[in-house]
Amino acid sequence: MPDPSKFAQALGTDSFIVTCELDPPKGFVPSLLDRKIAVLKNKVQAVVVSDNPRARMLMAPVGFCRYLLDQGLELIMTLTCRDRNRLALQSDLLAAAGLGIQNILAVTGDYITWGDHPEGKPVYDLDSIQLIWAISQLNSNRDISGNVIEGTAPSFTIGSAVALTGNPVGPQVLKFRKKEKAGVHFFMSHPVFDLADVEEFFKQVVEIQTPLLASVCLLTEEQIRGYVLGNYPGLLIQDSLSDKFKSVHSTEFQPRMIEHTARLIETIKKDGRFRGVHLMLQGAEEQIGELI
Amino acid sequence: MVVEIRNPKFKSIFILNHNFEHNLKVNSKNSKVLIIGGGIAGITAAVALSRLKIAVTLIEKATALGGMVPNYCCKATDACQQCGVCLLNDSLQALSQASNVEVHLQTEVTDLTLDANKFLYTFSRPGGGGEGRAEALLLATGFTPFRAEDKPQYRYGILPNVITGLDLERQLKETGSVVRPSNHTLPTSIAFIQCVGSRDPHLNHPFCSRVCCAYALRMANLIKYKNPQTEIAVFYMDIQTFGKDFSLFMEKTEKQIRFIRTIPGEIQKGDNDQVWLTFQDDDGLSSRKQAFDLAILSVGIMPGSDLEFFKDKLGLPLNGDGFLSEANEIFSSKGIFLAGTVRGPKGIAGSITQAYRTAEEVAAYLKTRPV
Amino acid sequence: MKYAFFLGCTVPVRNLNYELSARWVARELGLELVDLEDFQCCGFPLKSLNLLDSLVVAARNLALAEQAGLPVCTLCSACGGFLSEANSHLQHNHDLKSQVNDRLKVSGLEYKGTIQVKHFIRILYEEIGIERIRERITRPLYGFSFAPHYGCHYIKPARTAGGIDPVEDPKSLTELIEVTGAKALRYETLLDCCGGSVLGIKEDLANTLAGNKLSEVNRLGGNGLVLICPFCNVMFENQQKKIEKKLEQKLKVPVLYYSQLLGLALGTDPDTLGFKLNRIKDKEFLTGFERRD
Amino acid sequence: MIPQEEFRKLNRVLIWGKGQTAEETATRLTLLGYEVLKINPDEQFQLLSIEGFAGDFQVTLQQTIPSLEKEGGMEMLERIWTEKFGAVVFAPELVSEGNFSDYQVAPTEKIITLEEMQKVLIPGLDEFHQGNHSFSALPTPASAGGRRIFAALKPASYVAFLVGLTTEGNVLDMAVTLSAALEIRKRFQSQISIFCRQVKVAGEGLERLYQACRDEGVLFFKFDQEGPALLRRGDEVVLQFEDTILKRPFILTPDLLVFDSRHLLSSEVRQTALSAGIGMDKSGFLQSANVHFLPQASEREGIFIAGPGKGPMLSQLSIEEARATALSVHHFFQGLTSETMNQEVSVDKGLCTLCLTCLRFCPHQAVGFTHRVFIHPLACRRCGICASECPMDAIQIEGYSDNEVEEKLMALQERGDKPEFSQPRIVVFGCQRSAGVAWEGAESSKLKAQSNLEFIPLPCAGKLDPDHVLKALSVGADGILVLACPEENCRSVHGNTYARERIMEIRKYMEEAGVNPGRIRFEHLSSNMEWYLKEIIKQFSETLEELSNPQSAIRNPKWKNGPH
Amino acid sequence: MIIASRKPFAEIKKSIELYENILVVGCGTCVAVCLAGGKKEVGLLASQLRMSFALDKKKIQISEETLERQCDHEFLETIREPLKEFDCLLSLACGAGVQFLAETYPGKKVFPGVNTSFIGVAEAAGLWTERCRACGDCLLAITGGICPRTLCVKGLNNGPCGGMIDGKCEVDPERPCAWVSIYERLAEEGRVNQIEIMFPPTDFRFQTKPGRVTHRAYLRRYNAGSK
Amino acid sequence: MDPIDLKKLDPDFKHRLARELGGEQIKKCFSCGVCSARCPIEKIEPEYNPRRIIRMILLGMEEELLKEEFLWHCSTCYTCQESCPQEVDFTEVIFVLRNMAVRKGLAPAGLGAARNLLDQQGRMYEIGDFENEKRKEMGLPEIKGNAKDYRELLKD
Repeated sequence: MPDPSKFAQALGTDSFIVTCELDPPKGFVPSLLDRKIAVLKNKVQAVVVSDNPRARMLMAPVGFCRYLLDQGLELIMTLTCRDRNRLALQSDLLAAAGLGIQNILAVTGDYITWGDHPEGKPVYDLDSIQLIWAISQLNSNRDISGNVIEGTAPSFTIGSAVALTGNPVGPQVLKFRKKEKAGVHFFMSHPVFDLADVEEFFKQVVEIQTPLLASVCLLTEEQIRGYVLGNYPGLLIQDSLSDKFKSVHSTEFQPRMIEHTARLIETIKKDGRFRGVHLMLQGAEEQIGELI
Repeated sequence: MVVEIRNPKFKSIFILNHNFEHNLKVNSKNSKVLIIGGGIAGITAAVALSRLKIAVTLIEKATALGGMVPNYCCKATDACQQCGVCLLNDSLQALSQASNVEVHLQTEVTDLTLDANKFLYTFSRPGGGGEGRAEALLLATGFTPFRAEDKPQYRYGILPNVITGLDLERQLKETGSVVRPSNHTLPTSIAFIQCVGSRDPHLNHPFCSRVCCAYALRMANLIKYKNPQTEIAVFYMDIQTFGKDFSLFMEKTEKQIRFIRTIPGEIQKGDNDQVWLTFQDDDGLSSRKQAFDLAILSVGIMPGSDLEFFKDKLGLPLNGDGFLSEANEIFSSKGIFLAGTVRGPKGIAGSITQAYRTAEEVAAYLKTRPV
Repeated sequence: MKYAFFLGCTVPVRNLNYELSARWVARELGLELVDLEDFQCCGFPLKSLNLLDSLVVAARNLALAEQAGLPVCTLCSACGGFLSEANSHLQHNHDLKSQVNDRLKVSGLEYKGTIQVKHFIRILYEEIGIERIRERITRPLYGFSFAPHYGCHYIKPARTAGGIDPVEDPKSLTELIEVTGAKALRYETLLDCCGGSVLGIKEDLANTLAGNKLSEVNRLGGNGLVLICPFCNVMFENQQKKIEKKLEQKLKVPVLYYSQLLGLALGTDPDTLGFKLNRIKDKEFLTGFERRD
Repeated sequence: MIPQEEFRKLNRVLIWGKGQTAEETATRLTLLGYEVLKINPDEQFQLLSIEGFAGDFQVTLQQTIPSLEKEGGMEMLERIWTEKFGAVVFAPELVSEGNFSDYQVAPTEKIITLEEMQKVLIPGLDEFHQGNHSFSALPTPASAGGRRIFAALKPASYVAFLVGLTTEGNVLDMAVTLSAALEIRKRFQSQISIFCRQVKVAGEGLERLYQACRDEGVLFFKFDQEGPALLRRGDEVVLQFEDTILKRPFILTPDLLVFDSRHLLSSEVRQTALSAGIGMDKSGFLQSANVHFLPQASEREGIFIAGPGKGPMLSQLSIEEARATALSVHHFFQGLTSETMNQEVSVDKGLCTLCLTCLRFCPHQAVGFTHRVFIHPLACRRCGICASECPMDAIQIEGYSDNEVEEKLMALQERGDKPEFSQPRIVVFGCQRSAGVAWEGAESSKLKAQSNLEFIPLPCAGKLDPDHVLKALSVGADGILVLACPEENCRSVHGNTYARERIMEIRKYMEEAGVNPGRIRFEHLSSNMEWYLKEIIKQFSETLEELSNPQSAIRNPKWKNGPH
Repeated sequence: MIIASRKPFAEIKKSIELYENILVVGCGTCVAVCLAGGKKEVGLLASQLRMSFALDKKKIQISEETLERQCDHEFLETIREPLKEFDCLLSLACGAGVQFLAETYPGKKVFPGVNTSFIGVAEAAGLWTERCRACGDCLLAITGGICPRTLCVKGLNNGPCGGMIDGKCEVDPERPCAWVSIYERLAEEGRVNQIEIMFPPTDFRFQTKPGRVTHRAYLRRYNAGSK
Repeated sequence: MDPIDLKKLDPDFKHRLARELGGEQIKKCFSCGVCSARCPIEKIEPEYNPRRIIRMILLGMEEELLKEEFLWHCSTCYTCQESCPQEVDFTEVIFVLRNMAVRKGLAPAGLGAARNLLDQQGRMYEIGDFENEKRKEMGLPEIKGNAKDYRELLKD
């Protein structure tokens, strides 16, 4: 069995972990990525590579991860249930293992109609819990049909998402527990904008055994001003927040938003229930220094 | 036989029993009811009685049935305003299907006597007359609209652009629009003056006509609906409740119509045939004049002119308002019944209800009266 | 037709033209007017101070007429109105009557309530009648037009004024003018008050009131305003200069009494009718009228 | 159709209500020979449901009896049972809630409701209800509350009534207020002020009562907007207000303050009405605000509504209501003859697929089903909504059946293309009871004679069948005019709305087929709007001519010949 | 019940425009109940087609017929004789009916007039909603009578996705999240524990197409040959 | 403006006024405002407003009202009285109010002069020799007039 990943080791320490999301490119132009990679490399414990986020067709995460790995980054590869059936999911996982990708974030995936191929057929052969279970199976050298995997068993660190601010929170807690049972190693929350919003969840889940990273999203002006219609899944902007920025002038927006978000991160850090933060910077990855 | 069961456990149940008889047994040959007045009350009562197989003679002075209602317009805007004018057609339709109602139009009762529970009457009609007998008499002779000329300060009949609510009803009914009589253009400002002839002890009418707020406000809404830019002011003393959902109606009406709680003193002629109203201003501190394109006098319901005839012939008392008195027992013991505005001001719905009530009483009377 | 002639305070002192013409017309039409020596003020001026006093004074006059057995004819609308009012009150209110009679004892009089009070114009209209007047017209005033002024107390309060005219639409004076052959003007301020009763209290207010009517009549043109009450005359004739000043407008509205107008039509000359005493006359009318013969 | 033997005519009437109207209705119906069961709707009795049809209703009742026998608390005994009735009369009274919350004060010794005042002053309510608005001298009341109120009524005391300030007010409250004020004035000489928005006097003798109050020196303060402000000063309440005539501020510290109440339908009755499918108006009183239900009808045949449950009313009127209701019920039973059962509405058993569309769309709950759907001839009001909704054309209304309508349309086609048809051919579908009357009206007789117009009467606009419209177009009509009663004026509640909705659907069909949807027009028309009928036809003819103009940019599907 | 809705008119018209003798065939069962293909719809469509073709100055004969069901041979047989005049059949039945009609009358051109949507229920007058995906492996026993495979847009087996907002679906905010409904119902019934265990991945063999159901009693009769 | 306490006003004022000749109908008023709308004085001098005067009477504002100078501005044209739907004889009410004010010594100065004239000569304008001379010239009868009884007659 290979060594646990650097990220898995970090989870084992007391240090406050920072991860950052990075979308694969739509078409591979390394020069466009290099600056971001350089900035992120020193700032975060791991980069989370998304998998066709919001159902937008991008470069396959396995390939992109391989590239980033070469740049010396620690990686968490996202895998959604939307685009692959059980064969494809497992074969991608085997590919990942073979390429040295050790951390997997297993999620259901935003529905296909959100993206740029809304007419496509969504798969959802497995759901996220079944996927977590499937990865655990692989870690123990079996596929989900019970067939033996040749060679060294992969040692995936398995992550999944949790909707801390879900309403009603009961079904989300149920799912959280089921994920724990299915063998998840760490959780990343959906974006949190105010810690008050997560209290309902923590009322029901008093003690968390599994490390939990709070997601923090650096909102864009369009999102907060409602120019982008509606919220996308998991991103629920409260009116109180958008009201706060109503009178902020466009030129001032980003600095003020960064300031606001940095304060939120500070609060999360002090809160004690979170093992770290996961940053969703939405293209502003180069500004990460101003946040942490 | 009435049995009342009082069981402490079933405190509120009364069971009332009576020897069951399905139909009121009325022999139509002997039990004719004479209804005078073919307005909504008379027609409704006739239909109601005919359904009980009671033979009815309905006498109407005019050339057509309906009384005042055929003069009225439908006041529906985007939705029905519940004026009830359309109910006349239902009644007429029912009457046309009634088998035992004789209708005499253009007929006037010329004499009427009560003799041993029988009404003997003579009538005249174009090309002759005749006489008849009836076991019961139902008066539904209706009302007279107030003569607006009797309020000379409003110059009705003198200034062309002063019209009555009834004139407005007719105009709306026949043409669907309101124009200034002086030049047939649409008025841009309209004043409704309420209580013209009503609530006026000075004119010997110490009563509220009950229908004027209803028709004026509904027509105001209708005008506003047709021509939203028309400015409408309503001069009133107290807005009287009418119809279902009245508070919602008022809420809507108050939004588009100006209400001024005062009665204008007089109407004078202005330029372009405008009418000048002098009234106490909203601020209550002084009066002022304002020009309107059209003034509408909400004339009220006054006792019918034929009441004197019945008073004389049958010795019926008039009440303090000049209508036939409510003291119904005196009447019903003699077989005289009243329905509709002959008893006092009321709207179409009220007249219908009362016609039903009276029909029920007539039926009960015919069944139980001394032979 | 015989009436006790009640002149009141103003007419015999200030409006001799009214008295002259009325007496002439009465004679001409066979109306006998008897002067009672002891007739004094009608009582109206006291009404504001003490209603009972005013009624006592009125009753005194009425009792005098009763003694003479004659109904009363007044020239002044206020006198006529108030005497009628007092008559009505006392006739209907027994307590009041005995109260008043108690007071009248000092004058040796007793009010009984047996006679009627009528304004001179009303007698012309009701007793003589339009038709009889028409028969007597010898010089019709064709081509001339006049604005009638009924004044308030001639027709109001309706309850005691005897119902000669509907208060909102009076006709008697109009018809009386038209029977002379002249045209009676219809105008918006027809029913307006002259303001006479406030003259002593607030002259400006009174002038404004009278001014409204004078302006309209001035605008209308015509040959003058026809009056039937000396009180109104005070406002429209005596005050006209002041009103002109107040309105900063020349009015020059000729003012004349109806009896003067009728007198002309009945064939007499302006002098007999006291036209000389009219302060504002329509010379064109008078000369035009003379020239016709 | 259900077999005759399944019909039952039960000469029993349930009166669900209490008070004057209920009692009077019960008495009158008993005299007319019906067996009457009268039940008070209160905590003890509830009417759970009314199943079945006119003449044969199954009414489920519930009685809850508190039993004291049980130790350590009360045990509630519940009894639910079903009884059968031929007709049901809803005649509830309203419940009153003191308007304290509206005025934001709490009831105290000095603040009472109009009802309390009325109870103290008028023990003989009946006398009052019989229209006698003056009271005989009454002894001091026995109750403590009554004595307290009497103690407050002295010549030097000030009584203030606040009535109709937070609501529109009603004539009933005003009548009670005026009577009470007059009574207090006469008996105690207290100073009385009445604060209100409108003095509601639309009832017999009320104007004179109002005048009598003024003669007695009762003061009236009327407000256009805000009523008086109520300030608390120690134990006392101070009314602060501006007199609308003088425009000057006043205060009054009354020794007794009397508030009006809100009159509401009790929740039990409301619940019952809802479950029985009986409509309410927007203010929450019984009976839908639709004039065609006047005076006592409801959506369901055999169910009647009487009395103050429809909204606060004067007692004279409640009596009138009761008697009129008795007659309506009687009429209903009189109509229950074999004639009525003639098959005017038929369901073809072979075609019916039991889709229940008819049942769902019937505004009168006249449809039932066993092995097949049946339409109860007594409950049915023959609007034909079911027939036009039936996907299998299984329901036919005599006089308006598919065959009859198609025959008329075919006749139109057979008239062919005679020269007289220079004007556009219009088929008018109209409610028989509104447009039909207008069409027959004397004024419109010229229209009737116009051979380019074909009027097809419908029993209700809800009988408008899209299939007939398309057929009419396909056999040569240039335009279709659909005429329905005004909104909220349909005798079958939704018939006009359904018609309007179907027009939207028909427009789509027409558009799809390449026919300009401008060729169909929908209008509301009441029976006495002949002028409007003429106007619409004139306008519509012009529109159609414009559409048929070859120069017109609009596509021109002029039908010279039917497609067959 | 099978729920269907009328196909766009243009599509229907285009499919049959080459033919001259057309029979519009309705079905008196499911599609009649959901107001898509009963007798009335047949009439409407026929009228519409007649108008439309007439506008195109095209001579086409359109007739109407509605069968009790198109998914039974016996009912289909009833039109064998009259069918001879027609070269084209426009069926308003569900997909099954259309196919069976086509199968029964091999020589005829058969076209569908409706889109068959789903298996559903009448929620209110004129409103039908889906309730069953016909997965062949019913799990309603565990999910409290609410099918996540049908009602969850993603068909999730193990709880709601993170996109659920205020109890509503991430895809359609009007629609309740199926898993929230399941959870709440089971919570009320005190049996949430039923869904606390992980559901294994769905066995899609139950959904192998085309489906075939044989009544137990006749297994031998129908399955003998297929071995 | 300080609010007026209704309890400090005199509720009996209206009743007292109603007991005076001409004031009987005062309480019938329902504030329609026709009187004010038609009043010619009100047009010139808005302070004089019959509707408001009646309101003050009904509310018992005796003290304030009787002091008002405008009570004396009524021209007694009777228009208000004739057009009142409730038959309030407002012109008569004005006279009653004036009488009440006089009793309280609130009459405007100079009004007593009229009374004095009557007291002395029985008429408003003296008719002396000069006047009678003039009348004679015009051919009108002499006016003698005996008013000796007036002083006694008007003595309370």
